Amino acid sequence: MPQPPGDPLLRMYRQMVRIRQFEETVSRLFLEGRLPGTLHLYAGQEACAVGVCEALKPTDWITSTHRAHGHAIAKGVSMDSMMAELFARTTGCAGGYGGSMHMGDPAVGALTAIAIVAGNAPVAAGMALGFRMQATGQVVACFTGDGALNEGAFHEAANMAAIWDLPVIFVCENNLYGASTPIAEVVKLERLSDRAAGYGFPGITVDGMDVQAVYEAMVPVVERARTGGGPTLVECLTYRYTGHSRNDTRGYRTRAEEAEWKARDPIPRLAAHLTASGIATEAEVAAIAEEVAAELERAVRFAEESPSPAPEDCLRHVFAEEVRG
Amino acid sequence: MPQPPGDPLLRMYRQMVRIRQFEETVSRLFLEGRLPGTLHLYAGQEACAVGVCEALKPTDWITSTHRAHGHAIAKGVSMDSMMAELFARTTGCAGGYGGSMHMGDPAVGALTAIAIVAGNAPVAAGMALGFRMQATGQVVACFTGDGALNEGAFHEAANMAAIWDLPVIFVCENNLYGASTPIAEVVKLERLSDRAAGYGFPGITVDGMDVQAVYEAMVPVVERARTGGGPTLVECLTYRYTGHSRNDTRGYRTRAEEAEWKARDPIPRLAAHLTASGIATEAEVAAIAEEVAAELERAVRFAEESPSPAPEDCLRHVFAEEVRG
Amino acid sequence: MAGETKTMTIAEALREAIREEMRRDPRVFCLGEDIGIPGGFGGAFTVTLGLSDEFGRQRILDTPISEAGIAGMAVGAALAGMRPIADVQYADFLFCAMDQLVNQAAKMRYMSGGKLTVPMVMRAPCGATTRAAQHGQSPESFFIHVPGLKVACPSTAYDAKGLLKTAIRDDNPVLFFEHKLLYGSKGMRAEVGALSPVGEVPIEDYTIPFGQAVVRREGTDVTIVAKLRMVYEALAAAEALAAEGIECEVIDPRTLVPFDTETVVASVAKTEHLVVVDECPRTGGWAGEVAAEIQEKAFGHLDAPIHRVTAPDTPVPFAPVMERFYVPGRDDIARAVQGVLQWR
Amino acid sequence: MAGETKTMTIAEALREAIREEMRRDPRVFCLGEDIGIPGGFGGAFTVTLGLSDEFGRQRILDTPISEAGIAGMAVGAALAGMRPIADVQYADFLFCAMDQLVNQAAKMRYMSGGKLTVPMVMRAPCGATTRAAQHGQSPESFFIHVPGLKVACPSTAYDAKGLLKTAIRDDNPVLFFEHKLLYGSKGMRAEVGALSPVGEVPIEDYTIPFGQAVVRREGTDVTIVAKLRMVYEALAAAEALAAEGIECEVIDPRTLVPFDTETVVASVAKTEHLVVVDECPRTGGWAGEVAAEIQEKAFGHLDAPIHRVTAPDTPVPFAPVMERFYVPGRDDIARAVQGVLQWR
Ligand SMILES: Cc1ncc(C[n+]2csc(CCOP(=O)(O)OP(=O)(O)O)c2C)c(N)n1
Ligand SMILES: Cc1ncc(C[n+]2csc(CCOP(=O)(O)OP(=O)(O)O)c2C)c(N)n1
Ligand SMILES: [Mg+2]
Ligand SMILES: [Mg+2]
Repeated sequence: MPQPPGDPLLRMYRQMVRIRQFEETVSRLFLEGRLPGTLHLYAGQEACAVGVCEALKPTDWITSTHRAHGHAIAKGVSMDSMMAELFARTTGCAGGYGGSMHMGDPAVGALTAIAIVAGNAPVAAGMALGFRMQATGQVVACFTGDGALNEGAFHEAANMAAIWDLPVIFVCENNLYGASTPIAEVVKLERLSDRAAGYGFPGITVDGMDVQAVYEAMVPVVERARTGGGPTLVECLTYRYTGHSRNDTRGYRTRAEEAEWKARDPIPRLAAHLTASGIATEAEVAAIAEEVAAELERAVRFAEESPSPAPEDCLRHVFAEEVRG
Repeated sequence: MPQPPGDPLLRMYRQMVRIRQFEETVSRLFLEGRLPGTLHLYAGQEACAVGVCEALKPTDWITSTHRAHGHAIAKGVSMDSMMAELFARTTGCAGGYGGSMHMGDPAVGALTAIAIVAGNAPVAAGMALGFRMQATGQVVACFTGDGALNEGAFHEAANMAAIWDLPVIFVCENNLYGASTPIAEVVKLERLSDRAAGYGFPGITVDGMDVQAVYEAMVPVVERARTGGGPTLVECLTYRYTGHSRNDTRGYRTRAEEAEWKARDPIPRLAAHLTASGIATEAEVAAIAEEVAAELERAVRFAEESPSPAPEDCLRHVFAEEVRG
Repeated sequence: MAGETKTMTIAEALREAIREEMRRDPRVFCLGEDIGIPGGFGGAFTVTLGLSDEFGRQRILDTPISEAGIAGMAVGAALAGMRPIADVQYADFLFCAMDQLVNQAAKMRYMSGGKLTVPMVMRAPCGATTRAAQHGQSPESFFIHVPGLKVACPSTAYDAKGLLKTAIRDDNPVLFFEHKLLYGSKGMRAEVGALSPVGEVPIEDYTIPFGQAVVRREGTDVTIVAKLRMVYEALAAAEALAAEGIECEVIDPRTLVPFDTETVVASVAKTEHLVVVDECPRTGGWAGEVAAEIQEKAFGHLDAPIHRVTAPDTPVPFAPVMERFYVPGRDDIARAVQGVLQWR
Repeated sequence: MAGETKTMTIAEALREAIREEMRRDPRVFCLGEDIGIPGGFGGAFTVTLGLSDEFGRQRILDTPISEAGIAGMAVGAALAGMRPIADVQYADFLFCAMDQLVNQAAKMRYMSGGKLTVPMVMRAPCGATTRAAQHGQSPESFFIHVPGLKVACPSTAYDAKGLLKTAIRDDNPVLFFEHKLLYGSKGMRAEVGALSPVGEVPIEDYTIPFGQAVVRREGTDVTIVAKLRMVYEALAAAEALAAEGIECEVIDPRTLVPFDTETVVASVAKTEHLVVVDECPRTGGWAGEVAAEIQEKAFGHLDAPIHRVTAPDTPVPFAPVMERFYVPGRDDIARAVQGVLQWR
């Protein structure tokens, strides 16, 4: 079980800090030209992944998207292996085959992320079906963006999850935009969670900048899924602080809007609560950031010191035979 | 304008009789081994196609499905050309290239039917977009079955129609089954029309065994679409009298259920109204059936006397060049 | 093979394969449209008929009309430890599920660096049967071009059972194509030619390894490679040509991925002539792949260019007279054989 | 060509083609994700940047993330008399729209017996660029196997503008593949080799007919057929080989459907050797189609088997070191050329 132990709120705080610092680190590394590929950063949305995963058991699963880093960290994928993946090393969580958009680790219940928007929805529902058929009691949290709700794959998955009461939770992180496109231009609903009614299961909308709110909303939803009550659509209202991917100058949104959302940053918000309620001192809270910074330094070193795959490793892992024989 | 003139109710009556007799005729021809391919018959659902098409202008369009005969007749495709199509003759409405599942005729606004379930939904929305961009004032009625609502293509089309207020009407003929599958097993809603709310447009449910009810429900819906009000999902509760396709012994439903629905047959129902309200005498009503029977005899003769395509005609009509040159 | 056998159609042989595998392994289950409804069809071509009586409706799972959902559910269930057998009613509908098959099923293992396994089967009935352009395609060729997918194409009842069992036990996603005119509906035997798709099938457990072609007929003059229904047309052509003193060797690859290049090369080394027969449209189809591969591997043996006999580059037409022109037949094959023998 | 020209990248040339066609014909419009949002990207690769300022957001129509919807809307709009230019952000997402492209766009005309016309363009950026398996595919080969679709593959700015205009004016559905590494982002020129994708493009109206290949380099020893980015790798290989006294003829087909077989056959008649280069995976890919076709049409001229240089049968890997192995390069091509010359 890879989640840090201790007080749930402290644990969630640490997880959010880990995600934030991971993103800041890889963003810097990318700008320095040390990382290949592209990045979709999660900074700003930490409360969503962390609140959701805190409500899951370690044996539960998540499925993720192109914006995978936060989900993976929250579910317990090691930052060493994630950093190594971004550096395209054999020690990466996908051995260098996947990169930023395919983060995950089956060992901790984080499915290798699927970067086809909503492509993970039928897969998540299928996993839930598989778990239900084997009566394992596991549930699956399927992370999607707001834009993903308009894909046919989401629709088919949601409907099938509904009719079979599958143990899957659709977590829609509504960060207001799909790439540059405001969600309000492409969905004619006040609340995305209202779409759930069209499938016959509940939808709720929560403050995705408040990790406690997300966690508390998730607990009964997970319980419901686990006990045969079926799926729920959980819309988390949130915001990504940086561009959609590298090279995005965010000309489609205002700096004022960004400032508004950043004023609700989930990390200081929880820090304030931790100190105000006496769960931790300011020093203890500050120490977390420092510990995480050190952890990230180690992760970068680990990644850099790890070997690259051989060119012809490209030919491996197409079929399963190789590892069986 | 190919619709029979005269009193709207009489016209609708005649159209329903034409569909019913067409289906009875081709069913017999098929059993006699005189028609190739397969058939999905429309008998029982006549009030849907006829009520919908009566509310459209001749310049409006419909898109249809594998169960295409009724829609095509209602929109004004000539029965001669439809019969010839079933006989695979060059005079067929698709020149013998399409057959039963691809009935239609652009000349009367009936798009060549699309037999991929829900495959017609994005196409219908796209036609509506095209008409709107050209400010032609035309609307599109997109016929689907109940089962079609679970396809991703329906979802994407419905959402796009919603956000752009497109002049398209989704007419869902809920005949309780998709092939052998009861709709109640595959949709967790009391009324399919409730799915519309998930897209932000209205959904209504009407008695699809009552052509007047369908027509009256459609009039404001068409008006709404034509004047920029956007799409509507119109669920018509109906029943197909025969099997899903040839070789279906209907073991998945009861004879009692069939009898119940047949008791509500839209044709005698309207006949009763016509005579009771003095619109037509019983003799006049009976004459319609006879005229239609004669029309069908002519259609069969026309088809049988029409030439077959040459084998190598198979190579034509792949690209548009041929007819431009 | 020793042991008891039973005369079966391909549909029956497939049903037995599924039944035996479901009995053997609780992780195996079926999902698809209209496959288990009581009083229903047992799938579009009766393959799963009666199985829900034995295994219940949870393991013969009727789905909504949602092909992307079906394929994706199969991927997910496979990842969760099950061994799903999904199906579409007509292979034409695979295009609705293409993202899940091409981008997810085929790639999950690779994208995870070998950590994930997706043991699933997707069954798909293919072939033209006077149902026109959207119910008559043979889309096998698309799937040989998807690294990470295996592709099986049985043409006999014996192969159907043995290959399907192998597919179910394979740890990779397998596309399993079944030809609609070979299922065994009555009257077909006469129509499809020399070899009957109804055959003796062991009632016990057996599997057929992927990647092993079968020589359906030995010959010395021309090699014909054909799959699915075309095997029978090729055999009929070979029969006719034998009367003229031309002896054709007819090879049925049985699986397209992996493909048994060796058997074909060995045959061409003997015959020096190759004709590839396929119901897929010509351009970009499987026949071209075989031609490209064999000309590269057996160039020195070839006495004439490899000839492809395929459907033309058109959609499938409805009119039977046009469809007969569209689908390659024994006469087309015989002409091609004569052509390569007379080449120069 | 006489007349004024301007130096343009491929992205710019495509933008000019769209701009000119939209000015010329009010029926032409664009739809896709993130193509017209004010302050946005102008599509995933800037091709439509600024066009919504001139034409408004109705004609540069931003869609939801709904690829099947986008393709289907294009089919429908085309049927209703418009001439849509749809796009997906990465060619990998075409699989989400496959039913609409394969079953509807390509077949509507045929299924209607020639009554319907579907004049639409579907643009798709392809090619591997260290974005791994779901953002780096080259799925052109799937679409050459769909009767009813045309397929264009420009490799220069001049061709990009001329071919896109032809595509827009064509009355059939056209798949238009653009290679991500050829759009013209800075630094690429050096990387992609001898010919720069930045080139002189007439500012006036011109079109390039489909089905006419271009000989990018004349040679007498070996013919190399290559498309998109591989044209530049082939030219670089030819350059290197020239130093060894081997003269390669490099042919860029420009459109895959229709394909200019004649130009290739004529070249092979001269060189007696053919190498086909393609970034698509090997099995079932376009290179195999070319090999199959040319061995049939030019067998008598060939002095060695046709050699395919393609991506291997794997998904696209992420690690740059593996990706470089995956994508065919000038060295692979040079080795293949030497191989066919030394064959026997
Ligand atoms: C099927 C598909 N279409 C388009 C894309 C390109 N794309 C990647 S992310 C993205 C926006 C996704 O928006 P949303 O679902 O809101 O997630 P967010 O990026 O905001 O987290 C798009 C269009 C894709 N990856 N897959
Ligand atoms: C994409 C797709 N999947 C499956 C089918 C096979 N099929 C044809 S009709 C049908 C049932 C359709 O049900 P519904 O939409 O309710 O229409 P109905 O037949 O009742 O008119 C099915 C599954 C198909 N034609 N297309
Ligand atoms: Mg978003
Ligand atoms: Mg129905």
